Formats: sequence, structure tokens, C-alpha cells
Amino acid sequence: MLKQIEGSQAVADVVALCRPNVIAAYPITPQTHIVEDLAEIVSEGRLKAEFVNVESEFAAASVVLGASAAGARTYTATTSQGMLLMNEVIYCIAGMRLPIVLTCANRAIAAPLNIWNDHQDSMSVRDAGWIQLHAEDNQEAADLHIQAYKIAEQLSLPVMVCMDGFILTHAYEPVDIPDQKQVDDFLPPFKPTHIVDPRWPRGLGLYADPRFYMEAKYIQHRALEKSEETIKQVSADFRRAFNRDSGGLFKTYKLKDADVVVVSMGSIVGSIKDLIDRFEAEGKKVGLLQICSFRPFPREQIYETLKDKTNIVVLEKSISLGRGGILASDIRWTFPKGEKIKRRISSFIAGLGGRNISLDDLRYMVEKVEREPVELEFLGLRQEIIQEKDL
Amino acid sequence: MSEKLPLGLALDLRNVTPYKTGSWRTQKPLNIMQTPPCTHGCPARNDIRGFLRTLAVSKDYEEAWHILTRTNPFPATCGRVCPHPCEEGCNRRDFDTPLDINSAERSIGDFGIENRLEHKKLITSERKEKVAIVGSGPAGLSCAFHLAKKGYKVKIFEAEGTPGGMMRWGIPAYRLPKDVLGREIESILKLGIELECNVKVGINIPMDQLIREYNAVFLGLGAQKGSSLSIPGDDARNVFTGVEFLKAVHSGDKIDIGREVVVVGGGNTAMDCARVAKRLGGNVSIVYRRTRVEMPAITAEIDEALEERIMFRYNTNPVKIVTDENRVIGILCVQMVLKEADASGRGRPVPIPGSESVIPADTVIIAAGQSVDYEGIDIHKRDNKWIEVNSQRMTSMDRVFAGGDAVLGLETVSAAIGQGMHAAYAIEDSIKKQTQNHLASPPVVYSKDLNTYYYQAANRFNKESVPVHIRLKSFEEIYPPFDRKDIITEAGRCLSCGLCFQCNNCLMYCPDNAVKISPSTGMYEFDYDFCKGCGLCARECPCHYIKMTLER
Amino acid sequence: MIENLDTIEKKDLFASGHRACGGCGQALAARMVADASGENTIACVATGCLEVFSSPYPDPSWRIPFLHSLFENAAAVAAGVEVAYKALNKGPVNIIAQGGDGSTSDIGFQCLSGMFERGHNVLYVCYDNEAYMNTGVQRSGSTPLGTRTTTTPGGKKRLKKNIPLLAADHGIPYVATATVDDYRDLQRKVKTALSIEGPKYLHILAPCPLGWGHAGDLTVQICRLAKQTCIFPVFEIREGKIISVQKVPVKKPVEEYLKLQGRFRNLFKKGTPTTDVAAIQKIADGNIERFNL
Amino acid sequence: MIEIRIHGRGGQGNVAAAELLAVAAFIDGKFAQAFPSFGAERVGAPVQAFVRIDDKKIRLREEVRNPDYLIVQDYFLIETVPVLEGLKPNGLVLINTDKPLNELKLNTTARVETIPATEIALEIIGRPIPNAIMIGAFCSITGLVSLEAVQQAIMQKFPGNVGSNNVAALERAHEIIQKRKLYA
Repeated sequence: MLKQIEGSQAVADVVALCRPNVIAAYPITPQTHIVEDLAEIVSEGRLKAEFVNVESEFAAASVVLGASAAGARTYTATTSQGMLLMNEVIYCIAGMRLPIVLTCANRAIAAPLNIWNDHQDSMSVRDAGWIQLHAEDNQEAADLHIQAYKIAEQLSLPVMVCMDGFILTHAYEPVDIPDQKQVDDFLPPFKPTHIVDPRWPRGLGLYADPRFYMEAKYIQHRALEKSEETIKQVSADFRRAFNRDSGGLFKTYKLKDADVVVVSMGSIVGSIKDLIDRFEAEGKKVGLLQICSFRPFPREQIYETLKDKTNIVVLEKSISLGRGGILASDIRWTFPKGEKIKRRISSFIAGLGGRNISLDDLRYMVEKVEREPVELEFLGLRQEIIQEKDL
Repeated sequence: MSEKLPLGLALDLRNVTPYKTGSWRTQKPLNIMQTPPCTHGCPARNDIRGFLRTLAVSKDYEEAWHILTRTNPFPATCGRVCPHPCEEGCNRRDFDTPLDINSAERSIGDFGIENRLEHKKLITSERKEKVAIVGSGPAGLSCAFHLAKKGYKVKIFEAEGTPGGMMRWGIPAYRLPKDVLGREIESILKLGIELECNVKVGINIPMDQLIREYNAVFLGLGAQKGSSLSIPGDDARNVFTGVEFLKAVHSGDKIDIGREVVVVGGGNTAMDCARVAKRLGGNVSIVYRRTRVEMPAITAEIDEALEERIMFRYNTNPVKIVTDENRVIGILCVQMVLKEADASGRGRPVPIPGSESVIPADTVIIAAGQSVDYEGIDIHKRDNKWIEVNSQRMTSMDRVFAGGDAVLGLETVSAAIGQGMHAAYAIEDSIKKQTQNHLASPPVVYSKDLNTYYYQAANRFNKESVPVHIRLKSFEEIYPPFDRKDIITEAGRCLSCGLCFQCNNCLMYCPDNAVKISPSTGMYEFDYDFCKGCGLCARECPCHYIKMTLER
Repeated sequence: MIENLDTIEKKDLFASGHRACGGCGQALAARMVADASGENTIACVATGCLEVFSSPYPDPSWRIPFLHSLFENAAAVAAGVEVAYKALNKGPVNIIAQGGDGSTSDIGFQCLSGMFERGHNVLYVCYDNEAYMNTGVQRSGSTPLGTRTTTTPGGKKRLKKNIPLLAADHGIPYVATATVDDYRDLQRKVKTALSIEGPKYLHILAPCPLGWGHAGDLTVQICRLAKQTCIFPVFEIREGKIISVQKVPVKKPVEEYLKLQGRFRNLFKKGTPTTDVAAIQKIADGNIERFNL
Repeated sequence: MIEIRIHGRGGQGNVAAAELLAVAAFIDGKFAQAFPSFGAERVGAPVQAFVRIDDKKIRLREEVRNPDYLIVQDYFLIETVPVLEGLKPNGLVLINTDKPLNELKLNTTARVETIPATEIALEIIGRPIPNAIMIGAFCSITGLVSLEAVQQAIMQKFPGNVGSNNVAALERAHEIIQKRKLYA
């Protein structure tokens, strides 16, 4: 049923429809509304689940780890500092192959302290072994959670659904919330593969010496690579079941004969699409490739899609300090060195710490890369408040 | 559920092949049975720990009797007359008080008698070899007992009309009731031992005949001859040697001891004579030329004598017996003083001139030593007194063995029993032409070896004696039978020195689960595949049953 | 209130083949706990010596379900298992979180406190060997005054954290202390704890021969001395009230405990002020008064 | 696409106002988007909220820079915050004040409307929360979304008394505006 609701509410409603057995989370802006709404749903009895009010994000992750290891379908949500505090457990969950679903209400990382949106937090755990899916709008944010459980439980891999803090979590938009039956038909009950249970005594989280550790990691890596297929499949199944395009590895917009291709992810692609339409009206061919699955990174498919594009600009809300754009370096790595074709790949960092990204900013970016390649530029940087001596 | 367990991260714990840590070991624990100090101190080498634990754990008196009579066929007797050196060594002494082993022994012996328990032979088949035993005292009977159990044909020659030797003639009934002795002898003879009484070897049968007819001969002659003081008047009437006196009384002869009785000597015989005379209504005093400390008699006997109001005259030595018409009227004594120790290690008594005085006496009993009656038996002797034997307990005559007082000098019943047993072993060795060290045994456990933390303090069983005024009225035994429950409780105090009593410490204290309970024996055993040799089990074993030894 | 549970349990649910040093108090305690709790148990173990020597792939020593995640989250992981069993209507099952003193009193204390406060039906067992043994004997919050560790070469200058009383102050239904020398008492307390609904805390003194500097065969004796010198009081707290104390009729001077261990060597070096030992005696005297030992 | 910017102080229900407008537009069958100018501001601090209304799906994520409509829930903000910034010349600003227009001296060519929302709120709701009145007046003036839709939205969000009070306040605002139209 289509509703005009807040993004957090939409996610909470949909997570509840996925019937998690155990929810553990620690409040942190801008994730709070999601867990508040879930707490209410559970206390009203609309969802039969254990809601654990933990003392920290670290404990939240640990509780869902334990619960998942005991065979429960679990859910947690966090952002920013909370994600960093969880970090150790995040790796552990992935290493133990526990199908936990986590919502990251993307937010910047201190210092300086900043509660607004960018992607630095989920980027900080991009190598942990989680599947990371980025939502374009609240509809997709909601839909991705349903898909996340299916992917996670099919592959025994944890899935992180990233949605932009405030911009999506606090925005009221029309979202189609499916009914319980639709979700139940799409998402079968959780059948755990390895749990702690006295009836089948098992050891989980044993320590592996050099004879075994590397193989464990190799298997984990291959599992993530192979998950690309499942992510595509589940998205396709979802389309069939809910006749909506959500998730998948990536989507494109007016890419076919575009001269400039913008690559980005998260909510900003909405504005980019508007801009592309305006350029079109002006007779300019600009296209978009929006990443949904940042991990695994669908290198082959992206290559196939962009191999004949010569002007690509990557816009992202994160940076590897001292190195540059993170998504940008992944895209640059997508293309083999020494290809005949002459290709420019520009990198723009934007919206850090919640800096508004206006259509004018985006227009400036596209027009600039039409003229020249940009190694790295901070979009909308306020040069006037930066003094020489600071640099 | 599916078995898709990610490598290195999840594992089915039902089929794990454990990693063997035994190779980490530099020392290994061993279960080794050790000799408890009680057995070590017992001349008869009784398995004291064995019968005490049996009483304590299974409360099985019959089993206890069989364990005890493996070595000693006279439990009821020794339980009464033995000075119990076993208790001297008991490790409880350093913890609280030693066990009352002696009472337990008597209780077990009495049970055996009441229930007519019978000794079991060690082998069913009879052996053709014959052994002659001379004398049916504790040594002779013990020797006969052990040989008979091994299937040898045994014949005992006894000079007296009834068997028992000094146990019968020397020990008064209030200490050892005659029926108790009789019943124990009876069950020994039941093993098929032939007994011929009123035959004095050397007179009725010459020694060489025995030597000819038998594969071996054992001499358990005892020391039956009381030695006289050889002082003027010692030939008077109413002057007896201790042995004569006791024997006369025990064979029921009527003796008029009159009023005043003086006993000369400080040994067990002296005590017995004094206490018997007391029971015959005499006013008894003991004359001894040294002090109480030097008295060779068993402490208990001296105490009981004192209880029975017998007067002790120390540092007093008879000079002559004053007679009137060859009838004793008194005994002239001189006071002595002890000078530097003599050969016996005791102070040398020296008379104090002019200290003579006469002690009035109607009867004088001289219990100042006994000797062997060698009549008709020509054999090598030690200081012309006691039979000389070699390490194989053989005398100067081939195939002739000896033991008991005749060899040891005046000793205890249990010593004689031990001698008899060892002689039996020696005799078997000589018959089988073998040599074995029957005295060999594992090291002794001392209290320093124990981990006494695990033991609780408990009071020693205290036996009630019949009050003096009643006991003096008759020859009734002065210690009435014990309550078996009390004895079982007392047995529970045994620390089981050197033998596992399944306390579970080794089982529970092994960090490596390397102690298992053997399905076959139910005892603990070490799993050396995993034992790291930390030694916790040995350290926490209360009774020193576990020993750490270097790996090699 | 609680039936007599005073029997010994030996099931080898913590089996042979682990890599602990000879005479390891922690291995001993872990086995006593596992055997007392029985097959229907899930062990959530914190990273540490116990975990490392008992759970190497592919031959761990655990025969009951074993779950290890991290150094500091055993209590939270156990809480997760507990809520999962609730949510799935599974069980009943004994859930035992366990760790060393480092993961309990220091890095994991937040998770422990949270688990207590939320009231999970979990028994938390701390194997207290009074330092970070896994990493090579560095001081922990549970290291006692005067102890020499690799990070307190001159002896620790601060007091040992009193985790049992901190636990009791959370208002949880059951807190107890025990040592490996008294396996009947230890196993009884495990069973008692498991018979009670809600969070429980059991603090076990578990000597480390390597870290404490004593021969492996002294592990039990040293525990005994810790009690006899009143350095380590053994008690039970039910609903905030002390319900049992192991009395010490004959109290020994702390020297007898300290002198057996290399980690206290400093205290007896010539020229060391005897005030240090006196200070430790004071702690023992404090225990005597506080628990009326 | 219509863009609305709401100015107010923390606690005056600015986000709620934006939400209600969006929900109402949704009820009217339009596409809408509402979001606050996210921040850590506490009660009393100046805040903004944004609303977009269109006939097709709204994808734009930038903050509203050039609003067609401004709703100012607190007159005194005008002195501290550049509320009029970016307002379209032919746009409209609705201000919560009892001052007569001529006293306001606003530097804008856009149309200016006022309503003493706080007084009305105190009278009807009993608390100085002007948002329902402001929205009522706004709908009444612009007809951008239907009053019925707003009422429905209010009752959805605040079932019971709070809702009906606010609906009452909403209607009062509507009456006032309608009267004003009559005399204009």
C-alpha cells in the first residue's frame, strides 16, 4: 500500500514484515527513528520479536551475532561513530558467515563531530566482507531490506543496506509498503546452516592458525564475488513479485548514447537524473550509472556497460584521505591499463558532512569534465574560508 | 540440518580427533602401592591397612578376618596380648592419635571365633613333603599353619598335654581366656595338621629320627625354664620360678600362697605372676633392682598392675631368702643405685652398703628370666643361651629350622608368630631348593609423605576395662567385648597410607582429563596419551599412592 | 531453598587434548564448570588463554556447543543466544558466558554490565588468573596489589578490582566465588546458579603456573592458601544478601600464600619495605571483617 | 514543481507542518516530498523545513533554494534570519503575526500575507503551536492542497483530541482568510 511516510518509518515497517526474531540496536542520529519505530511495532505486538536495548553499538552487533549464531533472523541499525564502534564485530560477523542484516543510515565521521550525511561510515567497513547495497530513495531503501534477508540467508553472508542519513531517513515520500503475504511469499523462513545447539554440538568461531586462516579468507572472498549472481537474481525475482525495479548490482539512466557518464550512488542520483533531463532539454547527452551493490563490486558488468564510454565522472560522498575518491578508484580499476580507447575518468568528492549538493553544483561538474578531466575535486568547496596557512 | 560448515569457522564437535599432549611430558605419574608404617612395625607383617579399610568401607568382618589371618592365625589372641608396635608407627600419631589397631584385631578375631570361620588353603592339591614341628607355641603353630596352607604334611610334637605353649601356660586368663586360645588353635589344626602331645623330642623321640623321617624340622621350643636367682634359701618351699607358678595355676593345681607375696623381676612374667597372685588373694609386691623406666614388661601390663594396687619396690635387689624350717618367712633385700649403663643399655645397679632390710613374705616368686630346655637336643647356641640360626633361619643342623623365644630370647607372641611364618617360607624354599626374599616390600609411607588436608580429625576408640575391684574377684577377662560399630568407626580413621581409597582427587584435579576410571577394575588409571605430567594428582593424592617418575 | 547439589560431575565435556600448560587452573576450572552444567549447555567464550588453548581448528576440546566471537563481547554474545532461544521458543538451555579476568573486569566489563542490567538468563563465569596471561602476563584490573607482571615490573601499585561485588551491586539474583581446589563447592555453585532465572555471576580463582611463577603441581594448594590466608574470600550472594561464606577457622599469614609465587618475589627481596606485605595482610584482614571469615 | 520553505523555531512543529502538507498533497493524488533542514538544534532555535509538490515522482534532493512559497511561523525570525532569501519574485510569503502589513516593511516584491496564528493557537489549542493555523491559512490562500486533505492528514497523525483541536484551529484560520478575501 502506497503511503506518504518518513523513510525511517518505511524501513521499520518493512523490516517488521521480514519477521526478524531478534532486534538489537543502540540509538544514534540519524538512525534513531528506525529503531524507535521498530521498538513501537514490537511493543504493540505487531511483530513477535525480542527487542534488545543494548548499552552500545558494539553490544548491539554482538547480540545479533550471538542470536544469529543461535539460529535467529536478526536485525540491527547504526551509523557513523556507531559503525566504527561496531567495527570489530562487523568483521567477526562476516568471518563467521552470519546472515545478519544491518541498516546504515549513512553519516559523516568525527572529528570534527558532524551528524549529517556522507558515506564515510559504511566505507570504513567496505573490506569487512559484508555485502553493501546503496538505496536511491526510500522506496528502494525499503525494498532492499526484503532482498537483503533473502540474499544473506541464501549465501550465509551479512548484508548492509546503506541509506543516506536525514536526506532519506527523515524525508517524507510516497513509499509502497507491501503486505505481509507478499513478503512471506518472497522471503522463506530462515533455515540456518550452522548454529550452536546442544542437539548438534558445534564449535563456532574457532581460531584458525596459519594452516587454515588463508583458506577461510579465500572462501569468504569467493563467496562475495559469487554473490553478484544472487544479488541480480533476487532483484529480478523481486521485480516479478512486486513489479518494481529495486536493487540489483547497478542501474543506468539515459546511458545509451551519452557523451558524459556520471557514476554515483545513494540518494544524490535523484538530483542527477533531474539534471540529466534538463541537459537533454538543452540537447546535451549525459547519462548515469548508479551503483547499488558497492560490495561486491560488479567490475565485469560495469566494464561491459561503460567500455565504450570515453568521459566518465565519479561523484561520491566519501574519500580515502591521502588517496582520493574511493568509488572513483574502484571505477578506474575497472578498466584494464593500456586499453586502445582514450578514456577520461574524473573524480569529484561532494556532500561531505551533509553539505548540500545543488543542481548548480552538479551542472558545474558535468560542464567542467566536458572541458577537461579532473583528477580530484571537492565539489562546492568554500575556498573563502580556507587560509593558505591551513594547507 | 545441512552440514555446510565454513572451513575453520564451524566444526562438528561430535567427531573431533583430539590432539595428543602426552608428548609434552617430562615426568609421569604412577600408581604405586606403598608399605604403611603399621605393617612395617608388625612382627607378623599383618595387612593392617587391608583389614581396616575393609571394615571401614564394606563393613565386612568376615573378609577382614581372612585378610588378617593371611599372615596371623591368632587375631583374637594377639588382639589381647600384643603390645601392638604397629600403633607406634601409625601416621595418625602426627595428625591426632594413632588408631586402636589392637582392639580392631581382637574384634575381628572374636568375630572369626563366633562365626566359626575357617582358614582357606592356598592350594587344593596336597604335597608329599613332610615337616615336623617341635613345640605348639605361637612360633610352632604359626609355622605349621603357613606350611599346611601350602599343602605340606605337618606334624606337631608337643611335650605338654595340651597345645599353646607360653600362650597357654604363661598368659593368665584375665588377659587371654583359654577358650579363645583353644578355638584359634582348633581352627589352625583344622587345616589337617597332626598334633601329638606328651611327646618330648630329644627324649621320647630322638632328633635324628625326625631329621630322617621328615623333609624339614622346625624347633619352636620356647623358653620354658624359669631361671633361679641362686641365692641362699631359693630352694625353700613356697619359692617358685615365675614359669612354675603360672603353669601350676593354669593347670589348676592348688597352691597356698599365704598372705604376703613377693615377686622378683620386671618382665611380663613378673607382672603376670603378681597379678595372678593378687587374684589368689595375696598381698603382692614386686621387687626390681632398677626403676620403672628400665622394666622390660609391656607398659600396659605395668599400668594395669599398678591399677590393681600391686606394690612396686624399685632399686631393690634380693640378697637371701629368709626361711624357717625350709619355709619362706621373708626376703632380705639391699637398696641399689644405678650407675653408668651396662651392655643392655640400662643403668648398672650397684648395692648401697648397709641398706639391707627384710621384706616379710609367705611366698616368693622369682621371675628373673627364662631359658630354653635343650634336653636331648644338641645344637649351636648364641652366648650359650639361644638357638643360633642363619639368614635362612636354619640351625647348625641341616634342614632343622628354629624360631620364637628359643631363638629371640624373651619376645612377644606376635614376634613368635612372625618367626614361625618366615621359617615356613624358608622351609618351603629349602624344600623347593629356591631362595626368595620374603621380607622384601615397597618403601614405607611416613606422615610427611601424606597430604593430610583431606583427612578429618577424629577421636580414638577408647576401650572400657572392668573396674579393678570387680576384676580382682576372678580371672575374668578385664576387657569385655567391643561394639563392632565402634570398631568400624575406628577403622574409618585409617589414613590408608600408600593405597588408593578412591577419593577422586586425581580424577578431578587433572587439568587434562588424563585420569580415567578403568572399566575393568574400577580403579583410576592414567591416560598417558594426554597426561602432561604436571604432578597435580601426585601432589593432591592424600595417601601417597601416586608417585611422579622421570620420563625415559 | 536449593536442594543439595553437592556431588562431583565428571563428563569430560571439556575434553583432553587442549594446549594449556601443565597444571593450568583455568583448564581445570573450565572442565569442572562444563561437567557441572552438562550436555544441555552452550558455552560463549571470550578471546583469551582459555579460548586459544581450547578451540584451535580442527581439534577443539569442547564437546558442548561452543561460540567464540571476540575478547570483550562474550556477555553480549551470550545475551544474543539467550534472546534467540526465547524468540524461537527453543530451550531450556544453559547459556554460560566465560572469560578471563581481562575480558571480564576490563575490556569486556561494559558488555558484562549491560547483560546484567538487561537481566538475561545467562551465567557468566570469570576465570580469574589475575593478569593478561594469553599475551604474556601483563597486568589487568584484576591483578592484585604488589604483583609483578611484565607491565608492572616493580609490582602493581593499585588494588584488585572487586568484580563479584560490582556484579552483586547490579542487583542480579546470584553471585558466587569459588576456587579450583574445592571442586564440590565449585560444581555445586554452577548448578545452583543454573537453577536460578536471570543473570548469574561466578568468579573462580584459577592459578596460572606460568604467570604466577609456581610449579604446576601447586595449583590446588595455592588456591587453598588463598582461602586460608583470607586473600580470596569464598561466598555466595543471593538477591544482594550474603547467604554463605566459607569460614576459615585457622587463618594463616598472607606470607604463606605470597612466598610460594614468583610474581610476589619483589615483596621479599632484601631492602623491600615490609609495608608492602603488611598492606596485603590488611586486605586479607579487611576480607575477614567484611565477610566474617 | 512547487517548492515551499517553512521557517520557524524548534518546537513550533515546522517538520510536522511540512509533513502534513506533503501527506495532504499525497491524499490529493499529487507527488510530494517533505524534509527538515536537519540539525542538532534544540527548542527555540531557528529551523527550516521543505516541501515539494509535483504531478510526477520527485527525485530532486537539494534543499529548497528558490521557494514558490515561504511559511514563516515566527515573525521575529525576520530580524535574525534571511528568510526571504531566494523567494521567487512572484512568490508568496505567509507570516505568523498580528502586525498590520504596513508595519512589516519587507524588502520583497512577492505577495505578503499574515495571520495571528499564535493567538489563535493559544485560544483554540491552548498551546502556542501555530503550525495547524499556518497550514490552514496557507491552503486557504493558495488552494495548493485541499483543506479536507489536510484535515485527514492531521487526523491520521494525531488521532483524538489533539487532532480535532488542530482541525478546529485549521478551520478558524480558513474562516479568517475567507473573510479577508471578502473585504479585499
